[in-house]
Amino acid sequence: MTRAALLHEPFKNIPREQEAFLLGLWSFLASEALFFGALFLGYAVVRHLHIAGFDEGARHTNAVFGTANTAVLLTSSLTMAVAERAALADRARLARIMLAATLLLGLTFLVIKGFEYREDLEEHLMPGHQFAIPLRGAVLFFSFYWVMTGVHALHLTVGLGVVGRLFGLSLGRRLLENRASIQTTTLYWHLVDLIWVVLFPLFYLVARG
Amino acid sequence: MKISDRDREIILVPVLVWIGLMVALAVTVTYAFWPHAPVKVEVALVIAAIKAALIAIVYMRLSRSPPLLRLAAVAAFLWLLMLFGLTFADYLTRAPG
Amino acid sequence: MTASYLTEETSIGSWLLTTDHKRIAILYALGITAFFFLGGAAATVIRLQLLSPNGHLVSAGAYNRLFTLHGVVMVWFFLVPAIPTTLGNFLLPLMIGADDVAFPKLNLFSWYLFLAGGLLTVLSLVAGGVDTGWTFYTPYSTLYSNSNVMLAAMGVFVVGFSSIVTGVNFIATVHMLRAPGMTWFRLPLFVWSIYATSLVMVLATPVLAISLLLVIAERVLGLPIFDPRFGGDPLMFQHLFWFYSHPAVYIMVLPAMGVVSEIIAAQARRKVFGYAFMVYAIMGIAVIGFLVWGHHMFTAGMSPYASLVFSFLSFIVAVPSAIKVFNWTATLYRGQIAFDAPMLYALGFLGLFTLGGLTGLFLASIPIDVHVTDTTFIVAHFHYIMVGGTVSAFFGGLHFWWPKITGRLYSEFWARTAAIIMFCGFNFTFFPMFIMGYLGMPRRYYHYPAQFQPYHVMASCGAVVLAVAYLAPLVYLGWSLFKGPRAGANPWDATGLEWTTPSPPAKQNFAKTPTVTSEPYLYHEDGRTHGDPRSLKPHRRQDEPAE
Amino acid sequence: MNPFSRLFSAEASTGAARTDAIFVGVLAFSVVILLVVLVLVVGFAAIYRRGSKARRGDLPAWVSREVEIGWTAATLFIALFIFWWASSAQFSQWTAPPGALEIHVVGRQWMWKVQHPSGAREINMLHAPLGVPVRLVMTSQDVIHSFYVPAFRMKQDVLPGRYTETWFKALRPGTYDLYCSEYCGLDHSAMTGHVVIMAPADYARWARAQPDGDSLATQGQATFVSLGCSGCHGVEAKVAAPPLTGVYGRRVALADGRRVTADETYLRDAILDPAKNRVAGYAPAMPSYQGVASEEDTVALVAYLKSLSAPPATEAAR
Ligand code: HEA
Ligand code: HEA
Ligand code: HEC
Ligand code: CUA
Ligand SMILES: [Cu+2]
Repeated sequence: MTRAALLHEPFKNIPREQEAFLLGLWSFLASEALFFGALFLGYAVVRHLHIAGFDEGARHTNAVFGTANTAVLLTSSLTMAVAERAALADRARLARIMLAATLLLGLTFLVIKGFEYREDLEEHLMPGHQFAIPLRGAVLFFSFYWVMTGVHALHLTVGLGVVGRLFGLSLGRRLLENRASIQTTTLYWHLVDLIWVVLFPLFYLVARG
Repeated sequence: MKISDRDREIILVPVLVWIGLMVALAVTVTYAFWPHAPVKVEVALVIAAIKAALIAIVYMRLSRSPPLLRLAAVAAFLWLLMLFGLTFADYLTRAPG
Repeated sequence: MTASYLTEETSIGSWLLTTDHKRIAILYALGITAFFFLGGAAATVIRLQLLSPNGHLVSAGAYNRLFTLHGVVMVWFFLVPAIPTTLGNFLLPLMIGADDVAFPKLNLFSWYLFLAGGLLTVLSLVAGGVDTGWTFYTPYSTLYSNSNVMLAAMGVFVVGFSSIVTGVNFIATVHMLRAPGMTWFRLPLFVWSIYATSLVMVLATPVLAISLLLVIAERVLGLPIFDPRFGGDPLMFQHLFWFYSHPAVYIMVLPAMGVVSEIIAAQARRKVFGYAFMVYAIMGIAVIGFLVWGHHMFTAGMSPYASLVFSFLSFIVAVPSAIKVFNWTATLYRGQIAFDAPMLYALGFLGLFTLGGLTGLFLASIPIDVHVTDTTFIVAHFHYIMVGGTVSAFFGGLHFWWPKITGRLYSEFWARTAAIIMFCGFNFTFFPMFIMGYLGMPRRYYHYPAQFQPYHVMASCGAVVLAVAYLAPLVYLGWSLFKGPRAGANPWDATGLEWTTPSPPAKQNFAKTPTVTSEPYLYHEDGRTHGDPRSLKPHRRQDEPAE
Repeated sequence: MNPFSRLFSAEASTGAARTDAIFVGVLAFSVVILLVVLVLVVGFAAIYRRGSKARRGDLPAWVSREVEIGWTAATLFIALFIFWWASSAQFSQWTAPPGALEIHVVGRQWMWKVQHPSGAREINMLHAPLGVPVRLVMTSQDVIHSFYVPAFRMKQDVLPGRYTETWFKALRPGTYDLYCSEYCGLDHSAMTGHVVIMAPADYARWARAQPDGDSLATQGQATFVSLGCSGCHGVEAKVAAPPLTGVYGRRVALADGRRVTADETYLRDAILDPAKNRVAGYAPAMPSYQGVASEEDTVALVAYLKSLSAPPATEAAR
């Protein structure tokens, strides 16, 4: 397939089409930023109202899991960044390997998160009748914990889907033609990572030591 | 093996940033668990902001993007500021207690 | 004659899988019409129930479900998408000289999202309805309502996502697909207004999504996020909700302003007065509109200082609207004004929007709002802008571009008659609500004190007139589809690239990409003639086909 | 009475006249603006109808950017003026004057419960004296309601989990409508009642005649013992808990370094959500009474605690 065949209606030239994809994606990322921003706002407001309970709650999350996951996700951003740069420089093999690494790291994140969720459930950290921490506000902390990490994990799963698609293309040796997909997928993956970077201190670090 | 300019761009830059991110992670975790350290929340948030900025600027290529794309990023930031600013205009000025 | 976008392919599949922005516009139009009449049917029952102070046409629970359904459907499934997804979808590429929107497949996807959201909402209706009001206030919606809050909230969540996708698509389109020479300050104001609307959609809608998601999480997972018993703050929901829903009112009015600008310029044959200021005003409304949401919460228990700030900003946001009203008025000055149906609708918009907007100033004044909030005064305020304003403009635009969209001319007589009836019926329905609102009639009341009955009776009678006026276009526009005379390419003799294409346009909008060399609205040449009627185009639209 | 005969319902409080004055002022502005716009639109439409003989041609020189800037500035000025006028009137009146009579209101689906300082209780009725500022301290047991008395132009949402307050000073004796104006479920429109304004002496007589007997503070004192508060806060208590004499209005230093004034909300939180404001210098031993003390108990407790501050705020008005 030639490059020209990749030009889609209604565009007249490829660079413009590329930029349109990037602009579209960045607009979407701005939207995502407000999506999570609203959750962060909720967290900030409720913490402001219940500092003691929030901090008590924050001491019950497992910082080992949290830190490990942060490292995993940051590394996945590295592999994704390399994959993108390699693909854009026509180095298909390197790109393929890096995409595979990204997929693996993303899955690792979900697995670790799964173990963490299991532990949380065993410790009765799911709000409900048996909730473990009596202090007022702690249950709100954990409400936000579940919603925000859950929504993040959902985004990550979508990310795995689109990265997986690229990986599929790379297996079929059709990766390099899809420059727009490569770039937009990378941006999305990084955003999911970026959001975790902000989530991490809020849920694992604020009340330690 | 000598590092070509291309490899530098493809691998070296991302790896350097990754090292920076990991160092930041180590620092923030250490500081958080340091007994009785002051201004913990603030430090954690500042480091998070630095990490986020690294990702946005290098990995997401804001440093080299057309102005239009940067504008989208800036817009997101400004709108978040409005959301937080005016909501806290309420919460921070409510009657004490 | 070459095949138009309507006739090129005719199978059902060619419609349901189309990526042509013009066909997608038609698909949206069908959905939106259905929802408008669904919402209108609910309004009809509401008005019937309110004929008597303690009538029992429906039960209290059913009444609550009816106004919730009415609000939810009218806002999210009719008015928010109304102009952007129909006229916007159809005209945006045509007006900027492009062959389609930036992401045609995404555009279709967006319609399916709309459909899915709509189905969920209809499902919630079938399953027994929702009774929270369109505002979904917690803790009622989370802890106390026994209705299908979850389904409805999910419906709105999904349709919100459709909004975001459409917004992203339009932003990329306006930035990337303008024809050569189509600079920013040559864009028709309708394009500007759709662009501003898209920005608002993209940046505000996610916050609505979160507020609904949190409600769902609380109902389904039992996370006590807004639960006061656990220290949750119900006001936080209101902040999140209005952070979206105030900007959303500008999603609903900005496109209408765009439509009206086009119609007034074309019918007055005059360049829009103060084009640049109109552009600044549009963008100003879109941005400042994000800063005023707290004016819905003056009595909600918010800090008085915050009330002060929000009140101040609400007065500021009124200024760009004022600029627009004055500029439309000034555009008429020294024009060659015709009064075809679109113009009647546009003038109706102008009057009713001004009245509705001015009552917004009452509400932005804290002491007055304390008295009239949650009374029918509010109901009147927003129906004046949304129904009197935006719906009128929508009808105006529909008539104005009807020949372009369908290739047929409608009956001007019936259209004007309907426009006039609509204007009268509208005022008849909603003006009494201002009065009884100031007298203290609370909104969302199933039974009410007898002293308000005369006003309610008036409103209900007006609603009948209004219903007739809304049903009429269904008839004469439908008739024109089959029997209407064929329209030429440019029946209004208007400027704008969309009029350079045949009516209806071919599937590929422009055989050759147009190049733009001049500003928009160059109607002045007519106006220069010191009122010499001979140099004018015929008074009414040209009815003979162009080719 | 013929409802068409007047636009305004009775102005029965000091606030009502103020609100109406602002309303009339804004109305005047709006009517003028609306008329200007309508006259121009209709005028232009008539003069410049298509084919008329009126002068056309380019706009005269004076119509230019300056006009645009001119009307923008004028609108801004009017807007700011209305803002200033309306808000300054409101802001000076936000809180009740000191020494106001304090009446507690508890809203629930779908009724209003009212507790007077004298201990009198009523449902869907509020008796209040004429000419005396009355401060309403309100909360809800379930969802959000809103306490609305059109004749006073007064409305305040009533929230679960916290106190909100508003006040009025009635000017005319009589019976006025009371509505719930925030949608609260099935019988929202039935959550109505009446406010009865009577001469102060009549009010005192009415209050005394109520069967509930003890004053709210006295009821609170009993609750204080029955819920075990005195076990810690009493004179012989073994637990180190802060003395509560004079607590109302005190500046309290909190464990996390904040300093707050102990108002009703603070006292309420101290009982229902003690973790929110831990007093500096004490063990965090105070248990939460959430679910133990009902809203009415809490109201009584707060009244009792307030009565321990001299001079009792509620006494002055009585
Ligand atoms: C399309 C919809 C739309 C639009 C455009 C607006 C526009 C405005 N609205 Fe409205 N509003 C709603 C829809 C809309 N509103 C809805 C749906 C609700 C109720 C929601 C609910 O509770 O269910 C509501 C409620 C609402 C409230 C809360 C009432 C309450 O619940 O207590 C307030 C308070 O400030 C308000 C104010 C305003 C203002 C100041 C404007 C301004 O933008 C108006 C600006 C326009 C003008 C001012 C007219 C033109 C100007 C001139 C002719 C020049 C003269 C002007 C000056 C001197 C300044 N609106
Ligand atoms: C956004 C757009 C929009 C539109 C277009 C309308 C249109 C109308 N609305 Fe709307 N309304 C809202 C948005 C809108 N409304 C919102 C957001 C609320 C607040 C909800 C809440 O409180 O939560 C509200 C609330 C509301 C109330 C207050 C209910 C209450 O508080 O108790 C009333 C009362 O009269 C009312 C009346 C009407 C009428 C008469 C019309 C008319 O213009 C409608 C005219 C159309 C028709 C009449 C259709 C004609 C079709 C038929 C007649 C077919 C009939 C078929 C059968 C009966 C089978 N509306
Ligand atoms: C188990 C002991 C205990 C009981 C029972 C108890 N308290 Fe307390 N209370 C405390 C302690 C200790 C503090 C100070 C530390 C804190 O703020 O938690 C306190 C603080 C307070 C304060 C804030 C005082 C200040 O100076 O600001 C109030 C008000 C109060 N209690 C009221 C009550 C009421 C009313 C009850 C009964 C419904 C009650 N307490 C029951 C131990 C108790
Ligand atoms: Cu209580 Cu409405
Ligand atoms: Cu608003």
